[in-house]
Amino acid sequence: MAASRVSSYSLESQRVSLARGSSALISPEGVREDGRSPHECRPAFLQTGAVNAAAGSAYAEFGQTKVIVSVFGPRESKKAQAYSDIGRLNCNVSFATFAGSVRGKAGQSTEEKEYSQMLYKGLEGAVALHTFPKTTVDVFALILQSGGGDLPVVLSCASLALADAGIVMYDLVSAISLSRLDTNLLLDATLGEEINQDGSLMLACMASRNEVTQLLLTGEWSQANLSEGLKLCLDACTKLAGLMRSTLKESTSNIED
Amino acid sequence: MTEHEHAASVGEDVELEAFRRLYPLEFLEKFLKDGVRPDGRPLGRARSTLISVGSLPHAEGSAMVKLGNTTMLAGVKLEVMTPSVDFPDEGRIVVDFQMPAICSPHVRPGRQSELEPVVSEQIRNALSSSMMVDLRELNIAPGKAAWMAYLDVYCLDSDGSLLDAALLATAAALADLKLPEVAVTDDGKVLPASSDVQEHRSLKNIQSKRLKLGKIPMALTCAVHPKYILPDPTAEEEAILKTTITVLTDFSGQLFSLYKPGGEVLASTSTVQDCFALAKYRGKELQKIFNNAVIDAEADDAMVED
Amino acid sequence: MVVGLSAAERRYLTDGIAQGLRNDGRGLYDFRAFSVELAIIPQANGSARVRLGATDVITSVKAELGRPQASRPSQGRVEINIECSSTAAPQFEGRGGEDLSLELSRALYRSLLCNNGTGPAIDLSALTVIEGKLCWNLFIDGLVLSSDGNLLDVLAIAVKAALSNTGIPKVEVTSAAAAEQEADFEISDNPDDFSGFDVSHVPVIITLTKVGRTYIVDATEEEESQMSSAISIAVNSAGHVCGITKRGGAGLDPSVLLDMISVAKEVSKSLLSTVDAEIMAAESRGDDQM
Amino acid sequence: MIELLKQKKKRTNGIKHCEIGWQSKLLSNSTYYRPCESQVLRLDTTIFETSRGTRMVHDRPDGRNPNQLRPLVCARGLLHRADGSARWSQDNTIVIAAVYGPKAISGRRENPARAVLEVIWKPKMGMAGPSEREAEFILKRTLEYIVLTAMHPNTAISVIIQVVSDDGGALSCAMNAACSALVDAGIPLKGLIAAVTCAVDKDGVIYLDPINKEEKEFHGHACLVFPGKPMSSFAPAGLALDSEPIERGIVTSVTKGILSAEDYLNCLERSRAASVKIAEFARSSLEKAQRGVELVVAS
Amino acid sequence: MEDVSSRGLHFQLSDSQRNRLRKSRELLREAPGNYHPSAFVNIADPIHVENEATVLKGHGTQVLDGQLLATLSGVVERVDQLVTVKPLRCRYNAETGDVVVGRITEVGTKRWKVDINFRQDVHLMLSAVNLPGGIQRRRTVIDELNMRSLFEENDLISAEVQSVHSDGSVHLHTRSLKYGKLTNGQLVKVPPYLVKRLKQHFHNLKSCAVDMIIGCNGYIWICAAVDSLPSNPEIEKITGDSGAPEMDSCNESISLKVRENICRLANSIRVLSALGFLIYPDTIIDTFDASISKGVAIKDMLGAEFLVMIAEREASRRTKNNYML
Repeated sequence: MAASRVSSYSLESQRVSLARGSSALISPEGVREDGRSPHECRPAFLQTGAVNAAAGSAYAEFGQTKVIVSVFGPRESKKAQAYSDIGRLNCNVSFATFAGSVRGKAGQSTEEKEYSQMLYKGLEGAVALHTFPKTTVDVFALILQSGGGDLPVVLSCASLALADAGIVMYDLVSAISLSRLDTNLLLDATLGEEINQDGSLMLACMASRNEVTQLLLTGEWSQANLSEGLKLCLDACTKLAGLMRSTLKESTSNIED
Repeated sequence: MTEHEHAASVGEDVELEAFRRLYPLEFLEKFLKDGVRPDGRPLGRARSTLISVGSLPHAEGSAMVKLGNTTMLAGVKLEVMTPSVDFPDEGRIVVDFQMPAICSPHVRPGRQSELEPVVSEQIRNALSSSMMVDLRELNIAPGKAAWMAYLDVYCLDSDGSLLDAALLATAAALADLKLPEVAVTDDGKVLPASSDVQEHRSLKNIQSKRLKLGKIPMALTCAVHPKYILPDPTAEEEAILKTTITVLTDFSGQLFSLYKPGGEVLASTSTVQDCFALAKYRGKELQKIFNNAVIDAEADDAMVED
Repeated sequence: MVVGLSAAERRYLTDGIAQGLRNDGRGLYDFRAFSVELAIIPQANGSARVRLGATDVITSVKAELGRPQASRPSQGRVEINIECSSTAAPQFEGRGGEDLSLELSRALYRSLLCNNGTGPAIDLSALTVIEGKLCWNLFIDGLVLSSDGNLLDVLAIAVKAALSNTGIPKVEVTSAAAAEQEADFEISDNPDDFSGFDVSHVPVIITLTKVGRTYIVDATEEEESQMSSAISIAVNSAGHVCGITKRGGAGLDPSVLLDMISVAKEVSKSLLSTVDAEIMAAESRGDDQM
Repeated sequence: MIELLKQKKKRTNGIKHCEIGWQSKLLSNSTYYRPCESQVLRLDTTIFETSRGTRMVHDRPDGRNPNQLRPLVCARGLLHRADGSARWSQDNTIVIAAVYGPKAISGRRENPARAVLEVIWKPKMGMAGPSEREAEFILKRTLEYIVLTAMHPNTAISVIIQVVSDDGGALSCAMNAACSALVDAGIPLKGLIAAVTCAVDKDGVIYLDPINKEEKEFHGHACLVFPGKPMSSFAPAGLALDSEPIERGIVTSVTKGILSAEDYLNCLERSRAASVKIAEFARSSLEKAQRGVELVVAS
Repeated sequence: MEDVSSRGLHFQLSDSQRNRLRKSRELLREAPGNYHPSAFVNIADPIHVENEATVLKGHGTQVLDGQLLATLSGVVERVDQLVTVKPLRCRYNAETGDVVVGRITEVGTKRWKVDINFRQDVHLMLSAVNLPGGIQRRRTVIDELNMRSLFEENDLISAEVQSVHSDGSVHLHTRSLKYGKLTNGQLVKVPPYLVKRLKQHFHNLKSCAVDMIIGCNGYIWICAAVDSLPSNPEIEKITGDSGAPEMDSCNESISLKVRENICRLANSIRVLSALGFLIYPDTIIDTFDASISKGVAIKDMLGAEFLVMIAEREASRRTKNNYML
């Protein structure tokens, strides 16, 4: 069949429409495109037990970002590893082909690999690996729809799924991202804001232990902006952790009913 | 409950679970003898079925189907292609069934599940034999441009009867698919309708539209036991009985295809006929659910347009 | 990189760090001595080799003409790709080094260019030749020849050195073409017709590795094997933080984090001046040879 | 049956020491099926009775009547390296199947209760795509029906299917080839299978063993697999009450295109009859081969 | 001349440093005790012998078309009729009786596998170690199960080569109280050809309160002196408490002063190895003393200036000896 793709029509149009000046994304009164104030998070919806076949799972929706995470195990490790008396955490993140504005390709992209690494690093410190020696816990995430702040949503959702699977953890990991547009700090940025940002900050922490498990910063930051950004993220993480806690509580009370 | 009784019931639970694991077939047969299935439904009934369309704003058409625990999410992404010389006024639909690692403990990331190509092929067959979509509907400018629809069905939760759920999601996503309004130049370049018209003199606008659908295919998988036929089996039932027959029909019960890939139990003619009958009954049931879901979505559409 | 240390060695090493004396005699915030060589790959537009202890990396910069992305018509593109050679460690053979390579490439990219490719470190608009039509794309490739810890910091120095060594040929546009057509151009083949690259904004990366309760700068592979967590902080000459990447599992108290950032800023001052001095020295050596 | 097969395995091992070139072996083990009068359900007229009444029958490109199979050839033991192999051809559709195993496997796939079957389908040219993957799945599930996997726990049996040329009905040809190859490898089976493909035109006329052109032209076609010989072990005792001859139930059914329920049931009936012929042929070719072995051993 | 680069270290020299180093190297080359340049052969170089037929063709030689050729790059050595080529750089070649420092790589049934920088990992049999308590008895199944409590993966041990077998496998033993698990110190690796076999490989540097084991395999262990620590193996021997010195719990007792000494010694060895000087206790202590007398900070010992200084020092020492002769 001689069918060949001429152009990806949606690609050009979407990208061009997203690249705008920072002025378009935040009004002088400090209102963002979607009506939020700069330090306001997107409406979040969390739910555990989204996938029945998994040992534990969670679904998270932060604005337009939608993510499912399944946890399997602890189960026998895939390949023979060197002698080790702690368990292994195996993380994998993938995008659905329709997650973005342009159709993705099957097969693991570098972005998926990087996200998988980041997910691992964010969770590693929170999971009590010594409680499942010689076995593996698999954490698999599927991003159904990418709408900005994908990684932090995956991280929070994954820690919920781990809790749902009954994996021993020191604390829940909550994560949030922040975009800097000029000197404006926009908490929990959308995709449009992320594309135009001058700097970004992603923070994952164990809120009740007051420990940062993952931190990612890009762009040039002054000390003042940096301190403020960190504080904003920490506060937001604490709030998010509260929401995650109540989600877990609800799910257990549902079972009792 | 006293503590003692509680302990006893826990003991029973453990025993039951052990029986279920050690003698799965006997466990199942005990239920079937009483005319119920382990999840509590009567022998001949399918699980509750939910269809919702338009759940993915990035996709031009999308649908989510829940069949008991089995969950499917289908999304259609459109791209512009040059039609083949043989069929200058036809577009293409490329169907792919995906089982990401999240859906089942048996799937590993990076390794294709055995079922992925099987279900993909069956959906493709069903689409082509039912002629649900006339590919000429995807035409933009004959010989120059046509829509290529990438239809990806993701299994989000795998609990048996994957083909049934996946085919339903495929059909619903195609029913939800809305071809966007575009403008076409003389040489077949396709531009978003909103783009600057002054620059290109010979622009022809093509209105946004939904596809006209022909017969809508559906599938009913039946797990076969020498004595019983279990429509819409769960993953556990599929694993225990090891034999399934999938009947592909349209909603009116008109048969397209009968699919039985091996298995431990032979299918006699009467078994086959029983499966046909079950599929016919199921077709009526599904038609209602399908129409409600799709019509609801279209009504929403109309409201937005008003 | 698996460094097998016995329990006693681990204890000795961490105790030493707690006492402020590391196994090679360094204090907590001392960098190992490093050397820079420039222009070691003649066919690249710029290249450098940096050796720090037994860590040995090569970076090269290649510039190619291309079309700018539709979303950013007035900017060139930069790609960074690091490869871990199996000469560095046997476990890098085949696909073994892929994870580390990706981690290093992405960490460098983020420090230099933010994550959407509009970095403060490299002036991307300076790469434009004709807006919307022609620009230079930079391909920065790094090769880890041998590894004894602190790869990211060394790679950052090597990238900075290679960029300072990079010359971009002058392009002469012969016909100012209309909107729709391709532009005609000529690349000057006069070897003196190069424009250099401003690297003053390119940051250095300081990785603070936390071993026990203390954190150290420029950890060797042995020391890295004992880390509980590590933070790589990119700091530019203005003293601004340009990127942070955390590695290692254990959590960090936010106040410790802020402490680490200020230590990194302090260390970066001396490191930046040493790097500049080493690059200058390497340049002068190169000139002598010519 | 199983004992017989085991004996055969021993004997084949014996024959390998006799250094018979594979060409001569090919001849000695090949059985040709010539569609003579006695073996084909031939109808005298081109008028075909269907349940919808009397219909005209299309002329078939190769001059066969609708109920006629193509000539079958089966050769076994033609690959030296494989534990068992068979070449099955239906005129221009030729498939070679090779069987390796039971051999040791390790890791996740290992099953302590039974042998693991794996099927690899190699198309005539190019890479295996999703339709080949599907064929592998169908073949695997079908062969699992006959292979007594419980006899070799913790092992793997791999079946490799190489399509040499495909002029319609490659799937059923591969089924037959794989079955013969399993016999050749001396793997314990609970019985044989026979696969038939048939096509249906718009009027409901059924054509056995269609060639490629017919598969494309006709309304729909089905590949049906039946157990090779009525055997009591196939029929669970509970179903003996059923009026139908249950032992001829379907092992596998794969259809393409549109088949109405009525067409499908007609196909079923027609292929069931044809499968008896194929099973007879397979069995006779097996027996002939066995006699050949006996001769060699005797001399 | 190139910069000096050796395993684990790279020294970038300034022009003047480079000249100084070159000069001292030339001096060293002419110093006595060195091989005559003609003694060096490269691979496939002919080796001159008086009578082809009578010589015994040893390691590193081959006969091709009636000519004796070298198969290694190195120095020709003749002992009576035997002609061998001794390679300049090679892996450690184990010989019975060598004192080595090794790292456990694997705990198997009835034996440990040990890395001693040899061609292959060598074996330490359970029957070749001292059991806790020091009693001589048959090894039981219980002992087999408790092997990891004696030595586990990555542990460093000192041991002696018990036997070298014809198939290339090597067995160690630790059946003496001086051998066993190593604690309270650090390991420095040097090329094994820089270490010569001596009468004594265990050294107690009293002035620094440091013990040093120079393994013939190029692994050198420097640790806080055992006698400065509370558990003395001599006492244990009498009481029969524990055969193998168990010192895990004693790490904290290392004072900063001792740690500095260990570091300084380790860096002395690193410098010597970078220069390709033979490593004897004398040369190590000499370098150690030099660094103190010149007031060089420990971390600066790995700098180019100190390296050149040590090279010059060695050159002048050897030439002085020459005059004295």
